Amino acid sequence: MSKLHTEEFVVNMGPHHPSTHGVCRLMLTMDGERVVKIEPVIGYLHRAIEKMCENRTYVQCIPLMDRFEYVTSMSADMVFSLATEHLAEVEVPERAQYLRVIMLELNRIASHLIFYGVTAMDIGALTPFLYGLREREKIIDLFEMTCGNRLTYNYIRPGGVSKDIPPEFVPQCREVIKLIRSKLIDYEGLLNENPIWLARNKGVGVMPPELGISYGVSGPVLRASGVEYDIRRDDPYCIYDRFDFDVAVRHNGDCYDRYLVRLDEIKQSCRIIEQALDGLPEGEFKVKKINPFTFKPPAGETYARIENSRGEMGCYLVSDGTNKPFRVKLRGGSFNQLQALPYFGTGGLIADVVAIFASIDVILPEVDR
Amino acid sequence: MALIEKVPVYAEKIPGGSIVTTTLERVLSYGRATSLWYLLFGTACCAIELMCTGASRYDFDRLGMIFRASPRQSDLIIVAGTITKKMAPRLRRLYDQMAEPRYVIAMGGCTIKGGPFYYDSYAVEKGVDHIIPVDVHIPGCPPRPESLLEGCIHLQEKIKKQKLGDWHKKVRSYDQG
Amino acid sequence: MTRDDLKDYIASHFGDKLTALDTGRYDPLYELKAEHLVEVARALRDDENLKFDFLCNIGAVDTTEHFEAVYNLASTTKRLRLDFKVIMSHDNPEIDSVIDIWPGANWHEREMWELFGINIRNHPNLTRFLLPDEWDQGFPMRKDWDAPDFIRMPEPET
Amino acid sequence: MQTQYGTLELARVFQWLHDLLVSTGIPEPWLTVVIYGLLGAMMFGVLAVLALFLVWWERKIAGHIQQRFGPMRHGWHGWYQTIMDAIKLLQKEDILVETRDKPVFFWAPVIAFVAAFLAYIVIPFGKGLVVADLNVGILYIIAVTTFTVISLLMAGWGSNNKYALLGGMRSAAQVVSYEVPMVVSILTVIVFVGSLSMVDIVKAQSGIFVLDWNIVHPLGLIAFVTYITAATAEANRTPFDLPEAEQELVAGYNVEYSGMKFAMFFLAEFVNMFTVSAIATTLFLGGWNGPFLPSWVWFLLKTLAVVLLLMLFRWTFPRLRVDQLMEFAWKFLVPVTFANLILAGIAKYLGLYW
Repeated sequence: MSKLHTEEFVVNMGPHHPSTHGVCRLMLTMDGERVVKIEPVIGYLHRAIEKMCENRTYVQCIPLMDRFEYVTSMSADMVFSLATEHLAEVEVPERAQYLRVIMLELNRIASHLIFYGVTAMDIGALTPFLYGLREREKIIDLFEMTCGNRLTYNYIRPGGVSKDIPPEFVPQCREVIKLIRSKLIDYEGLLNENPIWLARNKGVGVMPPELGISYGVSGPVLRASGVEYDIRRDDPYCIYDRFDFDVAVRHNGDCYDRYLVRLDEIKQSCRIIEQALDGLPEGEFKVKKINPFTFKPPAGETYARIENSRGEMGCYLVSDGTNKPFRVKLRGGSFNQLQALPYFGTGGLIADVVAIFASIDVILPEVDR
Repeated sequence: MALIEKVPVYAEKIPGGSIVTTTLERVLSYGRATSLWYLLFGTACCAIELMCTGASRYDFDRLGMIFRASPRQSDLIIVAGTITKKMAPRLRRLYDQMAEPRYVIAMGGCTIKGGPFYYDSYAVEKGVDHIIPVDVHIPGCPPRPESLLEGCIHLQEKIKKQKLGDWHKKVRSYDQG
Repeated sequence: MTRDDLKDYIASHFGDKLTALDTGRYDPLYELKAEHLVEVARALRDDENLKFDFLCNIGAVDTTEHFEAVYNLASTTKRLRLDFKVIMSHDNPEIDSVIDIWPGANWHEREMWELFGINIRNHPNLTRFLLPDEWDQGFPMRKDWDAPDFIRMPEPET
Repeated sequence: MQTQYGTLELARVFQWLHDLLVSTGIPEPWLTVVIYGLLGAMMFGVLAVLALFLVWWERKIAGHIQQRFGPMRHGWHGWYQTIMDAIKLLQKEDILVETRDKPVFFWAPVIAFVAAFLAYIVIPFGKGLVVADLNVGILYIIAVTTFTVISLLMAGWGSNNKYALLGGMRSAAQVVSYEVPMVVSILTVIVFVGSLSMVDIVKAQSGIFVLDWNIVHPLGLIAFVTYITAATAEANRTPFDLPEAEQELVAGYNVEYSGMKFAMFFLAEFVNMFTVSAIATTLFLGGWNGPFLPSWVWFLLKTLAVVLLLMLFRWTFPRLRVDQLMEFAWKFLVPVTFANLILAGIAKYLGLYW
């Protein structure tokens, strides 16, 4: 009997789907349960942030940056302020640098905790989601204490930070770091050796390093494939060269390693925060002479990039001497990761696609801007 | 028209039937109000706040609201996040798929009038009420979990005061008007 | 290999094609003719001691007289960074695709085509993916673009 | 002829009821109809209330595991939350998709609902509290528990939706392949007890409080573990809840169902869970045997303990993939249960059981 003729059918995952983070539609061409082709359809969250930045002053662009990448919005403000400071050659005071590093690392931990919860929920375990968010609430309290808002902080601005930290921030921050370190042991106990978790994640969605680099994938996804490339150490911005931390690297590039790399990164971030808290100097937290309306960086262009929890986040800024940026081009880590997904995500079942999509931790505002 | 709808029509005819309809109405609307199953639908920053409200500190489940994945089984859609012009027809289709006594909470500035994306954005739908009838608007960008819970309680009060068959007129009038 | 050796290395090896633009910034910025793009890009990636294998970003800029496509490169092994730009005419901007050198450029170029109208030669799949499918109001990111329902922010009267 | 029951035994109530009905003098053929009709109605009432309680209990347990409260606002600790859910589901519009397969779509929830109640005819709730003490009790249960898979397949096919179809296929494969280890682990108990009737099985386990239960015997323990694993797969609960895996198939086979049809599926799932635990108690945990409390209280306590175990599974384990599910069933569970059965046979032959 000739080979049974099977017909492929297309299943739409999204744009409304419990496991897509936000609104991303994956058109899966399936042969029975096996996924043959993935075709991401994006654009459902394209809010034209770059066009809006062209009609706002530099300081007015910061709230837009918060909405550009809302899970780690501190890093979005940071990359725009870094680009503006490159152009205007503004020297940020020491205390502001330290505060920025503390806030960036706290935000990275919060983002990885959300990753931990959502990956577990996508693979079926609903409880780690609640545990992850419980720890994140402690970090949100720290942010709320300094910048007043839970999600869009508007804290890091060109020339420094918006407000100084209240006196009780440092002891409570040490408290939170101690709590996170102790809770990490529970998290690892819950999932790391869980046979079902291993069965669902080990050897699934392996991304070869060359494919990653050629597609511009960066961050934990690339480091899980064995490429030791971390912008905080290779191209240090701010004062990251003063802290000693090691880059979390794993070598077989599957979903399980991407999960482990992020847990290691939480530990490294705790180390950095502690060193920053010890070395926090006194002094100014903001350059006084930047007045939001008359701040005119000289004409020119620059590309600033930082290590976000989802890879390299870049901002290409062109200014023509007026108080409004002439052109802003933003680059998020998820943009390239989603572009590379069809090349290492196929071949498995529909459950694998969900596991791989959760492991690369894509969020949609970075992709659609 | 669910079959429970027809009961008050007959009950009115028998003498003293109106007592039955009012108590039945109160029980039915109380039932609708206390168990609002919301649809897992979040587009942007407000979705993260929706997740935090569902988590352990500010718990939705205390109000009897659990999330359902399929629009068929959910009777409340919390539009959390910016609705762009490309997403608008999808939101309308999702709303049409929900079973009849359905309610909408527009969460966040973007769903009320475009929020921070009102000026200079060519791709954002300025306000969700162009697409679907909205019951409760929650301002804030993103609104705090407490204000989201307050909005839900507000919606529950509104449902408790609803007469039977009210929600028919609302949707019909919206589509013609 | 620090920044200044990078400058001399580029000057010595790619002197004729990559002309340095003095912008007073510490990151070197170069200008490149459109026809040399693919050949120089391949050389930059395969050169032994440069190894620019990571394409960070392709940004399109619409200065009202001409279009610019700015390529930001980085090397994962050599800790180097390089940016160069290609100038195109304003009426019908056209550029070669660098997909076979850096496959990651696929979506960046597609976005450039969709939002700026810069035609990308031999790009495998130039279709719309950010704007709604029935979008017919031209290329929104251009400076001279306008639309009926496009509300601009009023100037603050300071 | 009347066996005497203890003071608090419910069976006395049923005896009194039986005598009352007989004394009314309804002619013979109609008397059994009335009696069994009344018993059916009572059984349906008890189980519906139990299902509502289980739904509420699951949400409270899930809440406390996840460091939150679960329903609180509606009644003390939200006790009438599920009743309100039922009232709301009554009012939901019944969406009938045009392209559905009309009879299949309609009958799927009905079969699911009926199948969930069929197994309770033979399950002894307490001393004398069994509807019909068939001497082929276990065989009847094994036959009946596979009914639910027909309803899942019909729901999957009837709603003409890709996700539902995938959910239906998965559930058919899963329940069929977990039927084998479940039956074989039940057989090991039959080998020990020697009779198929449920009442005899429970009687065989009466004696010293715990030591006489089947679970205490090493082979009985293995049979209990394999039975519980296969049973979670039968009841479609995590880690085997692939048919309605929210993340992958949106809502699996009940994607297209809304209002009362969905409520039927929802209640059927919880009644299934109770059935599976009730069978586990009668087979392994000594049914209604227990020192001081009346027999039906012991039965309820043990069954709710097993239900609690199933609920804890749901809120801790991630979900298996379809091929891993099949592999686990055929490559691991089936050989283990057959080996266990052979050992039980040898142990019985050598008299190594108590």
